Amino acid sequence: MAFLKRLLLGEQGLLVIFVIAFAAVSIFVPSFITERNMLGLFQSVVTIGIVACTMMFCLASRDFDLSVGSIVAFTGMVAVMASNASGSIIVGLIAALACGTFVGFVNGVIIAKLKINALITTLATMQIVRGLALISSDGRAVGINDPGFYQLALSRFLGIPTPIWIMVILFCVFGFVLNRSVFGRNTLAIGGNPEASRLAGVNVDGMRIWIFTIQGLVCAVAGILLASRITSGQPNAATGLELSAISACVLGGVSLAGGRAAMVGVIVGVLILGIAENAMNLLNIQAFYQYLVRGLILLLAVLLDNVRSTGLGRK
Amino acid sequence: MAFLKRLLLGEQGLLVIFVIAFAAVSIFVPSFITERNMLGLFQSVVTIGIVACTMMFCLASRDFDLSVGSIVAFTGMVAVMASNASGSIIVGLIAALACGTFVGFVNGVIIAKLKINALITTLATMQIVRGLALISSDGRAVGINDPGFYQLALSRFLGIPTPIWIMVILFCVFGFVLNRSVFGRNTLAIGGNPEASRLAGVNVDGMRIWIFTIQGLVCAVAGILLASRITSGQPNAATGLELSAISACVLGGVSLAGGRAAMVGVIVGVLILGIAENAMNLLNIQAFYQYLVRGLILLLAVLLDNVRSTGLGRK
Amino acid sequence: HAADIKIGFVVKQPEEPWFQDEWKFADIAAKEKGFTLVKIGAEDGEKVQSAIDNLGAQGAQGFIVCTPDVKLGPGIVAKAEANGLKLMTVDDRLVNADGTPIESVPHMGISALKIGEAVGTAIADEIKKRGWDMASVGAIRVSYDQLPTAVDRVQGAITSLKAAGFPEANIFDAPQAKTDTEAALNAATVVLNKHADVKHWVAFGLNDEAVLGAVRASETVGIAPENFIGVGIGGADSAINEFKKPAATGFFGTVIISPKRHGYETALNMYDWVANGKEPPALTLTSGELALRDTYVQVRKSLGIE
Amino acid sequence: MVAGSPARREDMADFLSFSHISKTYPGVKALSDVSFGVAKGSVHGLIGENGAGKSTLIRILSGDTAADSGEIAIDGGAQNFSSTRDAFAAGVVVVHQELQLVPELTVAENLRLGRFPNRAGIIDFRSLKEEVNRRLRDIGLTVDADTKVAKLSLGERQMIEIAKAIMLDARVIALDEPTSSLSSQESEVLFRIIGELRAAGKVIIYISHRLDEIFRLCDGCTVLRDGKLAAHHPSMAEVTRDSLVAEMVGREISDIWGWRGRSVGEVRLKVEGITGSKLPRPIEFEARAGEIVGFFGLVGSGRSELMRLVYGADARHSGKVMIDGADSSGSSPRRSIREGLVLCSEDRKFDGIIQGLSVGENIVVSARRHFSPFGVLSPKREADTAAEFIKQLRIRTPSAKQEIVNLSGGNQQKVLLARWLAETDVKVLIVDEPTRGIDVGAKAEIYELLYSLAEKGLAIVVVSSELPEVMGISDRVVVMCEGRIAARYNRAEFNEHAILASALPDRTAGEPNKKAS
Ligand SMILES: Nc1ncnc2c1ncn2[C@@H]1O[C@H](COP(=O)(O)OP(=O)(O)OP(=O)(O)O)[C@@H](O)[C@H]1O
Ligand SMILES: Nc1ncnc2c1ncn2[C@@H]1O[C@H](COP(=O)(O)OP(=O)(O)OP(=O)(O)O)[C@@H](O)[C@H]1O
Ligand SMILES: [Mg+2]
Ligand SMILES: [Mg+2]
Repeated sequence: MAFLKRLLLGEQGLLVIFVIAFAAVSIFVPSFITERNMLGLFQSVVTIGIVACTMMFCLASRDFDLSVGSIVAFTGMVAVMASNASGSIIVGLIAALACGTFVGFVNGVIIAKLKINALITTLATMQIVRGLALISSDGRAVGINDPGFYQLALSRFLGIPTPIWIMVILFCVFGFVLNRSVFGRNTLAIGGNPEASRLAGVNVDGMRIWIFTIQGLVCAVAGILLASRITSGQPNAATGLELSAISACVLGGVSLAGGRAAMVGVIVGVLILGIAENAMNLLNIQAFYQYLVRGLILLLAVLLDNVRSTGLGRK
Repeated sequence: MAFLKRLLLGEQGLLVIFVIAFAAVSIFVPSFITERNMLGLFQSVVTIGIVACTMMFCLASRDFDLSVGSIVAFTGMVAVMASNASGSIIVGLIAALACGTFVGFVNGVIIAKLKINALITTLATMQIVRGLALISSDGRAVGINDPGFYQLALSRFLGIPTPIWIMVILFCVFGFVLNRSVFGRNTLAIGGNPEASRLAGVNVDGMRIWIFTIQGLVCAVAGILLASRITSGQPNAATGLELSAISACVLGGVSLAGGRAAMVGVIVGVLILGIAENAMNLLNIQAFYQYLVRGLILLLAVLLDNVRSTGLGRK
Repeated sequence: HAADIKIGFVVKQPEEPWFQDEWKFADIAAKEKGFTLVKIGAEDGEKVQSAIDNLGAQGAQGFIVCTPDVKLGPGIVAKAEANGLKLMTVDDRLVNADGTPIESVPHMGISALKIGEAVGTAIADEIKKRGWDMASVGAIRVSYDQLPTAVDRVQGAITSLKAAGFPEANIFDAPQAKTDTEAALNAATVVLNKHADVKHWVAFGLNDEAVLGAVRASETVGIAPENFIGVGIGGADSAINEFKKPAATGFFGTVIISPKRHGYETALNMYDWVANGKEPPALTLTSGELALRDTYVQVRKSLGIE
Repeated sequence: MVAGSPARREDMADFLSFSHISKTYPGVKALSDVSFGVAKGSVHGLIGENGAGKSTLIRILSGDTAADSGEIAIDGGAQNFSSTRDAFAAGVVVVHQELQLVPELTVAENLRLGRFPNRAGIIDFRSLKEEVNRRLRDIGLTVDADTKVAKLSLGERQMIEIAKAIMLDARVIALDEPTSSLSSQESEVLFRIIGELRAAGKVIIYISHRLDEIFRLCDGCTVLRDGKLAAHHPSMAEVTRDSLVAEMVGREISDIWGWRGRSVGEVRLKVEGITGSKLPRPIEFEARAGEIVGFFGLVGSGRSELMRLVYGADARHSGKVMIDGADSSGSSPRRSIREGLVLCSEDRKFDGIIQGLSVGENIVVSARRHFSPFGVLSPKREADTAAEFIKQLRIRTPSAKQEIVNLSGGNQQKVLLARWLAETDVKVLIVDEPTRGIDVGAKAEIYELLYSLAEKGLAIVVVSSELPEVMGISDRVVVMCEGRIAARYNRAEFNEHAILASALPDRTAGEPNKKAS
């Protein structure tokens, strides 16, 4: 009993709760724990998982990014269109990464240097970038000429599709950066107290610009993979991604008041959202009831984590 | 020159900038400043204007409400369905107001008492309430049997449609509450320094519950008016309303960090959004470019206000 | 005096290629006749109301609307009257509170149920042609029940599939969280994995993008194109891109609905009504046409697209 | 001067009594079995080392936190406060150690927050303003009731906080280090008010690390040590300064300043003609290797502003800062740190501690760049550094992983000092109110630390509002008044009256050309 309590309330409590929930779903939802379904599940969370990595940094530094969905759609379009125009996939990829990075950089500069509220700035760029995606394609999906592009998403390594590998690598990289690098710790410091961090020699403006720029770059990676998976650039893709990514982060214990974040938490958050969706479809829950269930799961997950932290005396 | 500077940088600077922008639009956009268009413009901002009133309180107390759009849709459905079922419009209205208030109350209790993050809580109730709206109507719009219901929106007083009157009344009421009442000042205090407010004996939990409850009630008013205007209850109505209402508030100088709010600012914010939309349609700007323009206007408006505050040495 | 004539064209989803095309063809009519066309996107009931006010304020004489919801009927009719605007509907027909169509408003459209039936028939025919055993074929219903049109379309497909002897128990629901390809892909993947033993699959849904998602899902789980029949609705670029791919995919065909008549003819009719007082026919129904990999070029030509 | 004679003691029963109060936080026993009583109409001192549990006791009294066990009784009746509202209702108000004001509201609104004069929920602004202006005049504060608190200086805010407490008609008033950000002048005002309150029969609990204040004000005092009651003195007659110190820290401290002579070297910091938005008049000063320069002045005299300009925390309008003869760009704190100039700022809550991070993180936040090759941390070095300073400064924390907000005020201050002591290659160290809220024992250690740093050749600038401290530890004193330097004194010329006189703005004597306006 005491052991159980220690386990649940300990550092890794969220993980333990998650493992229990996962086991429950595996038992009660038929054909959930098959290899095919697991691969499908992981593939379905690739976009949100990748974007959540950098969203975590953004939230931890007390900022907000609503433009991620638009950037994903836009860079997907750019990848496809530049590949088609140049005949080279590499050129397409570079163009997409460059565009994503640029949009992120602009976000960062406006927020850090012009001191405009991040919510409004990214709400504005969200619209502008979506507009660009629509304008550049005249609102239509753009097909990929070179079938080699599909291979990005279809190719496998050790039986696991490349997008999943990329997501896992990004999880590791950003987990390392958060916990083991000056950049990561400074991000948390900025979130905790921006003014004190500045006086302690942290380049707050520079950090914020970097965070948004990397966010843009990572969104471009997600955009490219998405375009490859759906074999076309679609200007309407990834709407609402921002709220999903933020939810995943908050579920994973990232504080919106800044200063608190953990990669394991975010991964768990991403998986909770993915599993909920997956299990509901496996259980054939009617679309309208899925809204209810999704809402309840969100509440329940945060509530559980809350009970845990309170028991821990953290708050 | 000095006079101009004083005017622009003064307390009412936002208003002055707005008046100048308004004059410019009146001159350059044909048939903008006609009585019909003005009435149309005001009617088009009724929903967001009404919701922004209480959203202002919510943001000023350092909270967040994403569920407003769903509540508006849901209460609209309830008003129509209860009217149809009971044959009495009054019963329908009361049912809708009760439902809205209840949802808001639940939001408030979860946030204040269970200490769950407002963003996640309202994201969850946003889904749950939208799900309820869809389930209760099987995803289809519900028509109004009694044509008397339309009169809520069509009737006029002194030549001005009732919904506009209601919006204006709510502006006055909430402006007064914010500046002149204990409730309003306590709201700002909670946002400005929750800890200090608690220690000063402000009932912080109670205040938060009240704020969300009133938000729910006011959303119900907006939902009823909307249902009456569009002569049916629509489960998909008012999606994205939360972001528009928050934008309007932030444009109007409400600080997302809490503690700062002004009714005049919010009204100006609401009008800026409405006028932008209206003028773009009058100018026949293509749909995709409207995204760009909308984004740029948002940025520009906040930037201007920022330059103003900096010039004022406020920040 | 054509230059004085101003006609509005209000659509529910301005980002959708379908409505872009309608607008494009309406623009051609405007250019031919020399009137002004005002294009407004209105995603919900509230936006429609303000769009109509806006048109009234601009001094338009009439407008064509594809409403976000047919139940908005009485409101739109009243608003149009209040602004003194002539009203025609396209694609979706307005209904009264009790659900009966508002006959007084001229309409040009295509029944969602009918398009769906065309999809179902096309799939059933192809199943027979490929010699599959209906009882062992799985069907993916990519659904988006929040949208009434989507419900009607897939309902139509199911009706004609069942009529052709397709067992209802083999139809599996894949609810999209949003109407884009990725959401359909994720939902369809779950269905395919849940029924890993089924060899032959068919898929239908709200539009081309939804069916595309199912096709992509079949590819990721390794179902060969010859074992998959997906039939979409729309026939815009998403589908054409699929047909242009060097090798055939599971995206078998699409029911093309022509935005040309819907855009061009309605605009012309409205112009005639305003300029010459010639009232348009109360109801015009157009039809969709099935296009396959080999035939889509001719079909598009015959429908006047391109 | 305290008004009136020591309180009459007609009622010898304790008006306010604590019995067997215990409180445990995870890893910390903040209070264990504390019992004592205070009589009506008296001022009672509460003293002890940093982290001894003084603030915790006061928080329990105010209903902010609940004790694990034990009981508080007022006027014989047991009280069980579950919120600060209950405490108000029972006539208890507390001025907390950390300022509890809402910056966006006006002075008047802050003063009556939670208790606005209203009719049916509508605030009566006229009477609010009248009442507040009258009260402010009473306590000698010249701020307008309609000013936003955000615009006030720290000292002014502290006075507002005190005013907030005395505006309530309380029976028990507890003041937690009220003078820590007040100048001596303002402190006088406070002492006068406390005298009046005592005469009116209130019970006042007074927490301070300044023992002279305790002796001057208090009728009795209680010493806490490690959460336990170390001594209780109903009357001050029997205690001496040294005995109190011994009770607090468990050893004798004979000379708290312990100043010792040093050889002074080359000029390390030279500031020339510096101006900024709040300091329009150019200012120059310098500090040499091995020298400790004290900056004294009244609240709002501009010392903190000046140091922020030197550090690059605020934008300079003009002027130069030279470090070891080289022009320092001073464009940002980051650059200054790299050039060997560091500033430990005065407002620990606003721009000092980084909330949400641990004690260890707060210590190494700046210094870690020295042992993070390619931006990759070395957790061991960080842990070692943190442990070293926790030990050296005797920071009371269960572990380096404890969140900084859970530390007592004085211990937070020590963490901030540790942050800058951990920096290597420092040439100039500026500390703004370094001993604010720090206990006597720790103060002596910090002074000792400053001397040893100076002996290593650092130039040290100490800003302080405590005149004895400035005179006790500085080699040279610079006095600021109304945004300019009013006077400079060498250690040989130190004279309390002269220094105070030059800090006062409108003095007629000693200065021939009296400053206009
Ligand atoms: N919320 C908390 N969580 C954990 N520990 C706490 C908390 N609050 C106080 N403590 C611990 O309780 C002890 C007593 O703290 P307290 O603030 O009462 O000290 P203090 O006597 O006021 O010291 P100072 O003179 O530095 O203000 C300290 O060790 C502190 O770290
Ligand atoms: N946030 C602020 N906004 C406006 N004025 C301020 C602010 N902070 C300080 N001031 C003003 O700037 C002047 C200089 O204040 P500063 O804090 O530098 O003085 P100081 O000598 O360090 O005194 P203190 O002991 O209060 O820190 C004062 O007149 C003060 O009122
Ligand atoms: Mg304390
Ligand atoms: Mg100072």
